[in-house]
Amino acid sequence: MKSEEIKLIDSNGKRLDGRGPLDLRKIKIEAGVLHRADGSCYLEWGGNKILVAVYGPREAIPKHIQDQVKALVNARYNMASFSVEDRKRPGPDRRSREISKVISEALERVILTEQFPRTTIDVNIEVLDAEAGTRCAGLTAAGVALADAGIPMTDIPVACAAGKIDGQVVLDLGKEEDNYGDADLPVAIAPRTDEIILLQMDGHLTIEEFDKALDLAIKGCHIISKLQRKALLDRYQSLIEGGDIE
Amino acid sequence: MKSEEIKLIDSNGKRLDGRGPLDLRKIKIEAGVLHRADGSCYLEWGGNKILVAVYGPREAIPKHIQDQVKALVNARYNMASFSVEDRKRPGPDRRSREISKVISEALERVILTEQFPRTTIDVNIEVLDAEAGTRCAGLTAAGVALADAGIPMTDIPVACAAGKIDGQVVLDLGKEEDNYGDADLPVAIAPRTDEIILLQMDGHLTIEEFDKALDLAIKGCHIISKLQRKALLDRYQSLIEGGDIE
Amino acid sequence: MKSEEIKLIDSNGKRLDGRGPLDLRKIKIEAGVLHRADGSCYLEWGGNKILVAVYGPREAIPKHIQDQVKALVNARYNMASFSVEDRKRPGPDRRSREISKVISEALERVILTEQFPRTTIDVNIEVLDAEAGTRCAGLTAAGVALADAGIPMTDIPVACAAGKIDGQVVLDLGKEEDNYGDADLPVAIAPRTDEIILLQMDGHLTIEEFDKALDLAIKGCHIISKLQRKALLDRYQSLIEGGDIE
Amino acid sequence: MTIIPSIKRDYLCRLAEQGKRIDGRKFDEYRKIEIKPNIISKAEGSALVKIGNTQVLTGIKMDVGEPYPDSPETGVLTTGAELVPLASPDFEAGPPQEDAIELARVVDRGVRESEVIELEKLCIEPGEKVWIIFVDIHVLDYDGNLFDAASLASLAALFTTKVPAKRFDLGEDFPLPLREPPVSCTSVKFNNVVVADPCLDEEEIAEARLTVATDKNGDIRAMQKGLSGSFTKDEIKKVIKASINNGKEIRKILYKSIGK
Amino acid sequence: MTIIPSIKRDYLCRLAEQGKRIDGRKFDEYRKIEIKPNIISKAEGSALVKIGNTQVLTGIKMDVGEPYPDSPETGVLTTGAELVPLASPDFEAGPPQEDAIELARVVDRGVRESEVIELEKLCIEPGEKVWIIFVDIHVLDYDGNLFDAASLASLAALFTTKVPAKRFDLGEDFPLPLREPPVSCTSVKFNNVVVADPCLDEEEIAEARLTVATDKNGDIRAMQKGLSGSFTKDEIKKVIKASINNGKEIRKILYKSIGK
Amino acid sequence: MTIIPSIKRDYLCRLAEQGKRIDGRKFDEYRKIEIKPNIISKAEGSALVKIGNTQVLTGIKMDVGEPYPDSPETGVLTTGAELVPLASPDFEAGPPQEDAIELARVVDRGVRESEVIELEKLCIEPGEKVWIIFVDIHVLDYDGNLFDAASLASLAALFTTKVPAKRFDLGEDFPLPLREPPVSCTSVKFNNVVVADPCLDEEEIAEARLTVATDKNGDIRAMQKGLSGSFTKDEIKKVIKASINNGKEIRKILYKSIGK
Repeated sequence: MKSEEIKLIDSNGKRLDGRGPLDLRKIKIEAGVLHRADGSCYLEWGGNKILVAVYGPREAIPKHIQDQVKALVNARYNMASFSVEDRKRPGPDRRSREISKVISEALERVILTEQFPRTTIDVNIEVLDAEAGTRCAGLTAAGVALADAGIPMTDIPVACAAGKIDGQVVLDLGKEEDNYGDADLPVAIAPRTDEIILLQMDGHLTIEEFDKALDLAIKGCHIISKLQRKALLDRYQSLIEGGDIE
Repeated sequence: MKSEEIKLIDSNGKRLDGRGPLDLRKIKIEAGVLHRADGSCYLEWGGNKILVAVYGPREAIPKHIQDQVKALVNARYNMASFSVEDRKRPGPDRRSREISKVISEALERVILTEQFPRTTIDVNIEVLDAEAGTRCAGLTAAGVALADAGIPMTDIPVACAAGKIDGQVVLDLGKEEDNYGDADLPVAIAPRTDEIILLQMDGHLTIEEFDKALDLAIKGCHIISKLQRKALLDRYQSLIEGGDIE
Repeated sequence: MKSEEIKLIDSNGKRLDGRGPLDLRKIKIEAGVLHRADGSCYLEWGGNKILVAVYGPREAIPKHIQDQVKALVNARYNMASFSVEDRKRPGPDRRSREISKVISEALERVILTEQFPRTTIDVNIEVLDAEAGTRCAGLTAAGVALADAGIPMTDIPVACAAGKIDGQVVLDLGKEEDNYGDADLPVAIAPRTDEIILLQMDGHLTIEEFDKALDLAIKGCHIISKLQRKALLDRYQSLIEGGDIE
Repeated sequence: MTIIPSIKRDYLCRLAEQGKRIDGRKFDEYRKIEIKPNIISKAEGSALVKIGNTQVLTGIKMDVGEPYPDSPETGVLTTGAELVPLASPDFEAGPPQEDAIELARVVDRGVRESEVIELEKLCIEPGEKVWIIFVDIHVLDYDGNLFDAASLASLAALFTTKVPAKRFDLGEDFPLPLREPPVSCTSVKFNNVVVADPCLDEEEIAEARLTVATDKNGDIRAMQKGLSGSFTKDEIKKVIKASINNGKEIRKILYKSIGK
Repeated sequence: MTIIPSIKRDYLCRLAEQGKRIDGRKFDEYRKIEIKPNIISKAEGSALVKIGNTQVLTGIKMDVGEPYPDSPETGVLTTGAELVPLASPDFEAGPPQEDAIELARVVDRGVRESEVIELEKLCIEPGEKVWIIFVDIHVLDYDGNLFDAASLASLAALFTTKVPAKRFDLGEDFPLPLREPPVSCTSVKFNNVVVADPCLDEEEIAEARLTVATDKNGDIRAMQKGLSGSFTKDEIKKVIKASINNGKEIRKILYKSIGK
Repeated sequence: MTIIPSIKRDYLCRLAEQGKRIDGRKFDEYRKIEIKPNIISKAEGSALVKIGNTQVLTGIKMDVGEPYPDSPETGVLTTGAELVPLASPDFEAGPPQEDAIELARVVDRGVRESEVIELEKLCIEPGEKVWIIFVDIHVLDYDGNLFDAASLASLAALFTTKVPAKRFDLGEDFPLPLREPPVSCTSVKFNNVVVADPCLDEEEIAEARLTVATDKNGDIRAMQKGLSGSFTKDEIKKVIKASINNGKEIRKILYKSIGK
């Protein structure tokens, strides 16, 4: 994270991709895109393309991993080997295992796991094309896929990052901003209550900047939350029109 | 598979090792060569040296892999690290795992697996010295070892390849023929019915050539089938003479 | 093991670190140094620093590894990656797995395993700083940690090596002596009976030299056995003074 | 076999005896095939193939590396397949299992043995540096017939691939040099019936599987028999014939999708 | 949750309602911290940190190797953590699990993103040879708050590290070039109470965890939230404030231990 | 211990009390030893050893590679053992377990520490290129005493090994340069009896095992005690003596098999 010579905000306050400081990248969300999964979501966020499938609740196997009082939430964040500039070896690396862990923990907060003891709810997050902010994009898509699967939740979780570039707090860092910016703050919330369920920070922020960035990230979450709900509504309507639901 | 400058058939119709187009390499089969195994076979086929041990039917472990209605057939094709020109790292690679799979499937066809629910029949195929055609040699030896172990089968499976070299369909490719030939067609059959239980093809064959090659491979299978039966008969006689069977 | 030009014993009979042929390196033993473990020991032996924790007897998991008539003794010798000159990759290598095996077998001899069927007794040996003779140091520390954990034993096992350098049989090889000496003979005994529970030898010894070396190693064991007992006594006294035992 | 599959089996067999399939197709008929080329921006080439509900995405990455010692002047091809748990409740995370390995190897041989890629044109410095091609098959939704979907996605992805010479300071990017590809067609047999392009329900009760890759001349370029059932010689000939016919149609769809 | 933990939970919660903790500390109070630097002779640097009963040993090894292609003139940092079964009845032998990976990555980011090590001074030959630093975290006794203990042990170990130039025929040994480090402070939340430096009993019933690394100016340099509970904005601000305060004290202990 | 082994144990112990063994041998007597050298054409050297029903095949492969940094002018020896499931109903597929590792390491040390191979003659270019020797032990039929069978097969295989210089364009092939080898003899103890060359039945009830490698002068070159029983000093001396005697006989068989 160095701001070196690269100018990330121009004299008109525009960022490299033309966005203003408070603008999100373009986001497109579609629910129910897979045949086999119990719930699914396809999400594009800037250059990110994410596919999520939810399976479950289903019996946890082997038995000794079962929790007698609640469902296990098992998110698996995986990058396709062709999703990044330099080919990634298939299989989990340390970064993806950490992301899987923090996303699993965040999702567990909103899922009513006590309703399904001894089961597992598997949330498979595939990053097909990656460009800064995949963990927020993945968690956001997971929220939609869980709702599409009919998993009971207290809220639909949503994530967005804020950050600092060229000394200024901005929303939703893009690729160069992530590489050369001063700080990145991915945040996930339960939007009804603004409870914070995921939070990480790298870089350098004063307390004042942190407060500003946190507020901004939460604001971003609320915008995206509306897109999630719209995608689910569209899905519901297409099911009604298709006659799958009366 | 390129025929380039190398001449695989000379003007007299002789192949590099002096064989005619319809000749097999030299094959030697011996049953019952191991002390611990329930059944075993040592087979030499050209430069190939193969040892097969059969264990089972025995309880499949862990229990969750058991099939309630039939035995699992678990062939494991393994190349000794010194069996090839450039030392092979010990342990299964992708090639040997694929071969293990297709051989397991072929053997399952002839074994009366329904007689032994919840068990596994393990067929360990060790390639000690390798020279073209190890999967056919391994399956053929496995057939003998299964019979030696007294595993009930509808038939003793047998395998042989045909191929195309210098534009001509021939039987049982040797090393250079495999490397520089035009096509290789390994085939395994149940010889009583000529049912085809294993079939793979690499290279380039017209439909007419394929028909000819398939017929030739099946012909080869029948020749080898006789050698299998002779090896088992020899084994049986030596047991009688040794007093192990009355 | 080459004696080449390096002179390991000088004209006064002194070794590189000033010891005489029958001298041990400096040894320091402390019992009960860890909070979580059921028993523990910290041991310094020359430049070696070893920490051992004992857990158990506790139920062996998964169940299918349980022995119905006795406890499993599971010693795990592990070198910290920073304990050697060239960083060691974390995790067990073939050397540490062999050492774990021979130490487990030696400890099993003295532990009254029949008293705890279906359980495991885990002996975790961490080499934090390594300098010749870690297997003897590890086994010796394990003996103290087992006693500290209250595991019933017929005896407190103890280990010491003898060896041959510059043609002479000496006690407890140091680093250069191990690298350039003629032979190394690590020995572990049950000191009450002088039963030999671990024995390995590398190098070149005549029968006479072997007899001498074995006697010397056993002598070393008895010296160290006293240090083990003193460490346990100190631990017991501190517990009494601390009021943990009445 | 538990009760539900056995009922399904009976149902499919009864249908078959009446000459019918569960989704109304004829025995030798494929489901609808869709190819979306070039959809992954980070990849050098990519294609998503749908055959009915089955979806497979292949991405191509390229790198510069050493050639194999025994072919110092040819590029290197590496094919992998991941049956990620996204695609089916029965796929598990972890290293590739037998099914994924067989899938990758069959696709690999289809490309390699038919010399679809002109690997000899991918040498940068003999014995030192060649182009390495990674074909990564990502199964997204599994409703049967992965062999054909993976093979078709991989071919389409190769045909969209640009060699990223510029990124490696090796001149201008150029399209991957390719030859005419063979097209794979898979059939399965159950209850003495042979059907092309099995859906998942059919695969679940299949006794034997046969994949035949044919070129535009109708010649055979690769075959792979699978599963623990057997074929008669006549059945194999029938499958070959159907594969040639279906291969022609699929080749048209492939060419159209890549603008050829 | 079996019966014993549930009783313990009730007990800790009742204490917390009275403003008390199980070991008598105040909510924002740390246990006693001890740092023993430079105790492993084979390591280039090392430190043992005790926070209460928790003990973590970090050892630093250095080697000469290739830089990453995208930063040809900077040294390479590699951080690993092993939760060896020595330290807890619940740790198992084998490759690092999620907990160990998160621990190593949080320590790594704390060092890397704050640029504690002047990696740009560790280039030997641009693009060819740089110093590689291995930070290996060895947990010896686990009684809660591994994040702070591991982070502090790693910083202290780095500050004792001598670059072994002589061993590699690269001139005289020299101290690892370092900048001012941020200090990590961790709090957990249970039953709507937030406490700093959780002991194991508190960790076992914690709903959410927050680690905040602050520098000597009181700026935030890294954060990591963990566990399946949530924080409100106000709770986060409170944790940050406590982390700045405790960070100052811990920084003093660190500096004293390394004679700075 | 289930009922059958316990009956077998009683039977073997009762026999032993009468000075007898299950197969009629004397306590210090070996089973029949057969050595078939040079049976694998793809290997640089090979030998099959039978001791009674136990069969072990060792193959030697050689390659050219880099020396270890601390011995730039000597060849590299690598020894591996596979207990393939072919050889026993109790061997499982997968990476080597403790038993296979101990077996390989004991054979390796026997060859390495006794300097059987003149590794210093296997340098091609100091610090750059040396010969690498792979000794791969393949157990084919397991009826006890793998240590001796594996060690003998490996020695015999080494004595048949030709360094494949021609294949690597390094001149003419030449025999691997070797010194006089030590010969390993193994005994086990049960019920206070010590027997040489245990068959499987004896191994299954053995309490302690001792392998002693001796050279032609009767000096000791390596020892390895195994299993969870103990030996007295006297028992050890007795085993050594028997090992020297048996070693002489086995050495003759070895020399004869390799035409020396």
